[in-house]
Amino acid sequence: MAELTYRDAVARGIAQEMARDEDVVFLGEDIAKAGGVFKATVGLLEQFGPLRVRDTPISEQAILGAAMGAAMTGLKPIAEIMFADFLAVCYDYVANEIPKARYMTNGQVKCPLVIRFGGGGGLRFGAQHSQCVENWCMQFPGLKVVSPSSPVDVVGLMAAAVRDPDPVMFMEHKGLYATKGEVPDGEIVDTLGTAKILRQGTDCTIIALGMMVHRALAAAERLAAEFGISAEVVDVRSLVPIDTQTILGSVAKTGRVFTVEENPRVLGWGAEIVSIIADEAFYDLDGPPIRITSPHIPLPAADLLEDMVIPSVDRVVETIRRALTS
Amino acid sequence: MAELTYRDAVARGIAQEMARDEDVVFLGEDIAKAGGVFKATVGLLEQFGPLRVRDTPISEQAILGAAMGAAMTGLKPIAEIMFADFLAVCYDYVANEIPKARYMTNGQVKCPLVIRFGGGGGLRFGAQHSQCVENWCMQFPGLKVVSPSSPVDVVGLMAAAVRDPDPVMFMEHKGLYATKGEVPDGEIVDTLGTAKILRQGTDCTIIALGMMVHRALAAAERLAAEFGISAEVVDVRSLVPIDTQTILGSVAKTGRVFTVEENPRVLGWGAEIVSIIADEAFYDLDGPPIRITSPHIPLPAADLLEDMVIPSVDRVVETIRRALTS
Amino acid sequence: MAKSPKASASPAPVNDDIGEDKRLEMYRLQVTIREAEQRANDLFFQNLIKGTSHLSLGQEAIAAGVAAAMKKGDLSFCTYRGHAHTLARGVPVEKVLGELMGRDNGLMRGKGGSMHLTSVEHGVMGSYAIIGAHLPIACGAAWKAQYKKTGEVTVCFFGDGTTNIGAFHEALNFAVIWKLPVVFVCENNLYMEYTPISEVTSVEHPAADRASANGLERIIVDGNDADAVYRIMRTAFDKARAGDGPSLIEALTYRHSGHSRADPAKYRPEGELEEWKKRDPIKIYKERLKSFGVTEDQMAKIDAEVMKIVDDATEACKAAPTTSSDILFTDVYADGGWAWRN
Amino acid sequence: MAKSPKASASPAPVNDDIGEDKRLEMYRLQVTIREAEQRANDLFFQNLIKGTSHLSLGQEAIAAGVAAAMKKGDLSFCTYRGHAHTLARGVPVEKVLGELMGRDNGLMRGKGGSMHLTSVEHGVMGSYAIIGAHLPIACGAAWKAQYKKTGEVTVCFFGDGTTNIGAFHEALNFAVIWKLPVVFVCENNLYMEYTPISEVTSVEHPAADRASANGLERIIVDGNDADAVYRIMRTAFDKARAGDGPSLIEALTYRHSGHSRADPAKYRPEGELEEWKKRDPIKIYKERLKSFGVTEDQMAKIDAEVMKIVDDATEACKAAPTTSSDILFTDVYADGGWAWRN
Ligand SMILES: Cc1ncc(C[n+]2csc(CCOP(=O)(O)OP(=O)(O)O)c2C)c(N)n1
Ligand SMILES: Cc1ncc(C[n+]2csc(CCOP(=O)(O)OP(=O)(O)O)c2C)c(N)n1
Ligand SMILES: [Mg+2]
Ligand SMILES: [Mg+2]
Repeated sequence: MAELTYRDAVARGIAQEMARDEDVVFLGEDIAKAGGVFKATVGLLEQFGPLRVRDTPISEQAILGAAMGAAMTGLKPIAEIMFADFLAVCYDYVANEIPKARYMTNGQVKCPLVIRFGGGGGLRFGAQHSQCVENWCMQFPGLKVVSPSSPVDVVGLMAAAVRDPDPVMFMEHKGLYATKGEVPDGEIVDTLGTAKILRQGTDCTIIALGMMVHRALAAAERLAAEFGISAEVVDVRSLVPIDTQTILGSVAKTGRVFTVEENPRVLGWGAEIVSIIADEAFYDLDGPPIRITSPHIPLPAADLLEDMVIPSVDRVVETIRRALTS
Repeated sequence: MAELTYRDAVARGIAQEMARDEDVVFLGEDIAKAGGVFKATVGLLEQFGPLRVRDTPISEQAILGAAMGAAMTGLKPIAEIMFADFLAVCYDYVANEIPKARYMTNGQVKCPLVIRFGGGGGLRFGAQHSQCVENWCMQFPGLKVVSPSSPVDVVGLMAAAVRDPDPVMFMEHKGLYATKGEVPDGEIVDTLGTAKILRQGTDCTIIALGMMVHRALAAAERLAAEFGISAEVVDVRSLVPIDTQTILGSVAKTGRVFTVEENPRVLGWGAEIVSIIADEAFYDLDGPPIRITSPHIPLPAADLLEDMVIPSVDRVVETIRRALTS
Repeated sequence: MAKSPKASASPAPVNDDIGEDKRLEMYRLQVTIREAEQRANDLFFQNLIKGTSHLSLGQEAIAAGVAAAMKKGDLSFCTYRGHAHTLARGVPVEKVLGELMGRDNGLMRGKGGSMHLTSVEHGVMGSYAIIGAHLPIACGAAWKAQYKKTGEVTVCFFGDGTTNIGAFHEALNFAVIWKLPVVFVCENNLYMEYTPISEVTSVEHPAADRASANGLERIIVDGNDADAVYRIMRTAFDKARAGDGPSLIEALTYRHSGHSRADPAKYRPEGELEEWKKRDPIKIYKERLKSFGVTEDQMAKIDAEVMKIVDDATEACKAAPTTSSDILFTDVYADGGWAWRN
Repeated sequence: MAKSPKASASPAPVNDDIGEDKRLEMYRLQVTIREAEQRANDLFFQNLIKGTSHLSLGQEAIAAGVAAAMKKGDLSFCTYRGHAHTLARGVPVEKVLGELMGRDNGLMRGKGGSMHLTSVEHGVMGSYAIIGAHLPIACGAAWKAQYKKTGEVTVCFFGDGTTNIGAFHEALNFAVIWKLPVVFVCENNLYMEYTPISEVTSVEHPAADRASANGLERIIVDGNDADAVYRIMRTAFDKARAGDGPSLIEALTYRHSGHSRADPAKYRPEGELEEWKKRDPIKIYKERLKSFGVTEDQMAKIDAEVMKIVDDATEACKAAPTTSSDILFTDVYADGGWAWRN
């Protein structure tokens, strides 16, 4: 057991899989010699050499296109798109090419690959370098979408993503890179499509992802301590496939549900989860399902402004307290 | 009053605005000399000349980028992206540049432009030429998103979009181009952000968009005739801004709500509407809000297969009947 | 503009660098493509093919010349105008027509349609309908060959209009710096959909004049002459297999039909089509074969064989069942199904 | 590689094509950029600037030379490395530092941050943080000038690394075929973020060697020599204003600092920075001015004036309030607010 940063967990997860399978190759901008702009891939070039860990030009379409072509023909590429926001410049591969190839060819073409990228705010990078882009990915049948909230989940979900025969969008949270957590020694392989109940509770269910998981947990502590409200916290981890059983199970128990999302309000992942719950757990609900999100505005750069936008522990506590005590 | 096709209504709407304001310019692939691949822009080159109606190379990034730059500096461009699906190759402008410019510059930069594109299925064009992409657009604060279901709405919403000082995503439905409707003579200007109740009803609310509006109306007729179910049909028309008052008002009256969406299931626009209703009209609901969507698969090309995927009148009738009589 | 091939007066030696067998193969390929696509066109007007389709009538020499220079294991990436390249790699006519007709005997059983023909077993790694998308993808396939040292080469076909989209530029730079075994073949048929390429392009030769921007040689070939295409491809493949990196080839040609089935091609200047029809690749090739001493009878026999294959394929497709709904939900994910939730 | 400028022995005529006033203007601009950015760096280490920031230390001659050749009404499009170009157009130091510090006196009151400096009143139409995005946007601004016959020109700055992204290619072709009055200025500082441009680029000169791919002249200029930059820009602007279309200019330079504040720039070969520092643009320009007879005193006076401006700006920013929350929800939409529903 070692304490690892989320950042180092990325390199460890990739290394674990590259050591296991020489068909795993890794490409992206500044990922090799420089070890990544977030320093999350330090050491991989040295360990696996320049044929397997390759720096690319600033050509995101070429990066994802090449990853797709390599995956179709037998390799298992990991492609880095530095900031999540840059998926927009290579979105055709995310939306049209990679997810649809298998279906359109009636199963002839396979795309086992991982696209990893750093999303999320809190670093004062402004509106184009801070987005949570889960909702840019999860609407395409054929893709899988995960986002870990802790170092151990980074390693385990990375391994699961690389081993998965389908294309996986892997969103790391930039705000978590410096955070630490215990990671067991030896091989770690997690399972896609599984949510985790991180805290048991009886009064309400809080569903969160990425950095918001930590705020949800902190909010739950405060709700318990200050208001006697017992909140269950679900780390959804995998948006596609999504573990609706765990979510619906929790809602059946608590009767109230809150999602905590970093993205701007409209059509974030919470809308899908709330819609599923409203349809399938309607009669379990004791009150409206509520989405706690960033307001529907671009993210400002200045520190104080940014902090007012992204859901804070205070806001989560206050929203839930008000809903449950009114 | 004349009977116009939806296709001709596009040209009429654009012509009305170009005649009014010489700062309105229009660019896109094959839109000038050829009159558009869907023949929706025939005659505009002849009427407004080659300085205002311009053919471009196959360079979608250049098209949207140029539209943005022109809008920022005082023109009011209309840009065509032929098939909605191609927004993926110029998505940076849709996601990062156009919507955020005004906010990031604290109001200095303005982007009054219209991006129009043909979306939707039913033409046997397969998975990459048939998508409804509302949910690729509506999650970005700063954009507006509309999609008309009839010729008169095409003209009126086009005029409203061109006159609007914000960027508007204007989705036309390819499956409707050949449909006809009455369009009054003279100038027509509609209002963004307004839904229309196309049929009054008391038992349930059906919320639809684009081609699905017609299926919803047909389904409502059958529900009335065959099962005595009185369905109210709302054409949502404008997804951003969205007319929640009309929607919530209807739900308050009927107590049951169904969305009819052409897009694959996960995180379609229905998820946002259902989430708003579940939160704000929770106590008005007599049963779960239900989304009727395409299943979450890519769209197959073969005619019989395609017809099984997109929600049919039968499926709408059957889903509602079962929900209301169980 | 490429020059017309010259037919010499007396039979030339059959055993030149190409040889009779290869030439007969290329002849057969061209005729097969021509007849199969004509048939597709007919079926369209009989309303047996729905949706859209993009024919290569007049462009057959490129598909044939390239395919004849390829080996088993080499890979092709095509566009929506990909029937020709798919057939050229040996995919049965029936499977192609079946896909166009949305029948259960189609290459992808109707799930992909005309614009996405794919036959992995023949090395046809897909037909791509979003302009430019497949150039980077082809780089990835070539990367695999390089990494695994398979010696396979990858060919990527695209049109003149495609040279103006960003992915074209990214792919070329990428292929050059990684020295990938990929050959980019631009079929310059003078038009994007309806707009002449010259009206929207900054240089005369949309591909060749951009070669130097990525340190590549400027190569233009007569795309209506299968021999010329075959020769230039052999050179490019040799280079790729030797580890010397990619090539970019611009083949000059013309499509006889409209862009897609809906297009009567009225935008063409009068007489243009007629001029190009004089240089019909099959006509050129017949003369070529004659100059090498191949007889009319030999050719007629091939024509008849091809015709029978196309006729039989047509009948088989008409008789084939439409695809049943049980494949609707298969192969979205690798587990065979479409489950996105539990 | 561009050659070093030669300082001539005796004072040259001051009234050459540039003249003393212009030269003093360019000197002042370069010093202003240098000092303001040094200050930004200091404020960073005092934790008064958060987030990221990208300095142009060592590249000042380009911003200065280009701006000195521009007229009021002409437009600039910059990148995240855009403090220099923003200051060069006359935007007050205080407004720039204020934005970096997230204060209410900032150019955009903290909403945009370091990477998005914009001052429409100065013709600074924005700083763009997604590589390549602004090249097409600059085309649009030039289109407006062409359509409205304003005579304004548009300049678009970008780096060497940007030449490998698709938007670069699309924008160039587009600008050429529409003959737009836009000048593309590539600042080749030898590195993308941390990777040497030569390792990921198919040609030696990432911009200039791609000019011919769009029918443009191959232009390379010493980016550390403000006079050279100024002259080449004058020519390009004259061409643009005459309706003869765009230019693409590659200016060779080097950044003295890391890519962004987080970067110690360890990836550089030893001695490279030192070599380039010998050719520091401000050092070069001081020698140049001296050769024209400008005295040390004259220059020192300018230096002192600039320093005072930067000091005053710093104090003003430190004293300025942080932005208040009341602007959080303004200017998402044109009605001034953020309402996306009723
Ligand atoms: C990104 C994108 N933009 C536009 C289209 C629509 N489109 C389909 S084919 C075509 C013309 C392509 O021209 P070219 O590359 O010359 O190929 P050709 O059809 O002549 O074989 C266009 C514009 C598309 N499929 N994808
Ligand atoms: C589309 C996109 N990809 C990657 C990045 C990350 N990034 C920011 S700056 C940079 C390097 C740019 O290099 P260059 O164009 O030479 O400009 P310089 O920083 O040297 O001025 C990269 C890769 C980005 N901002 N946008
Ligand atoms: Mg063409
Ligand atoms: Mg650089």
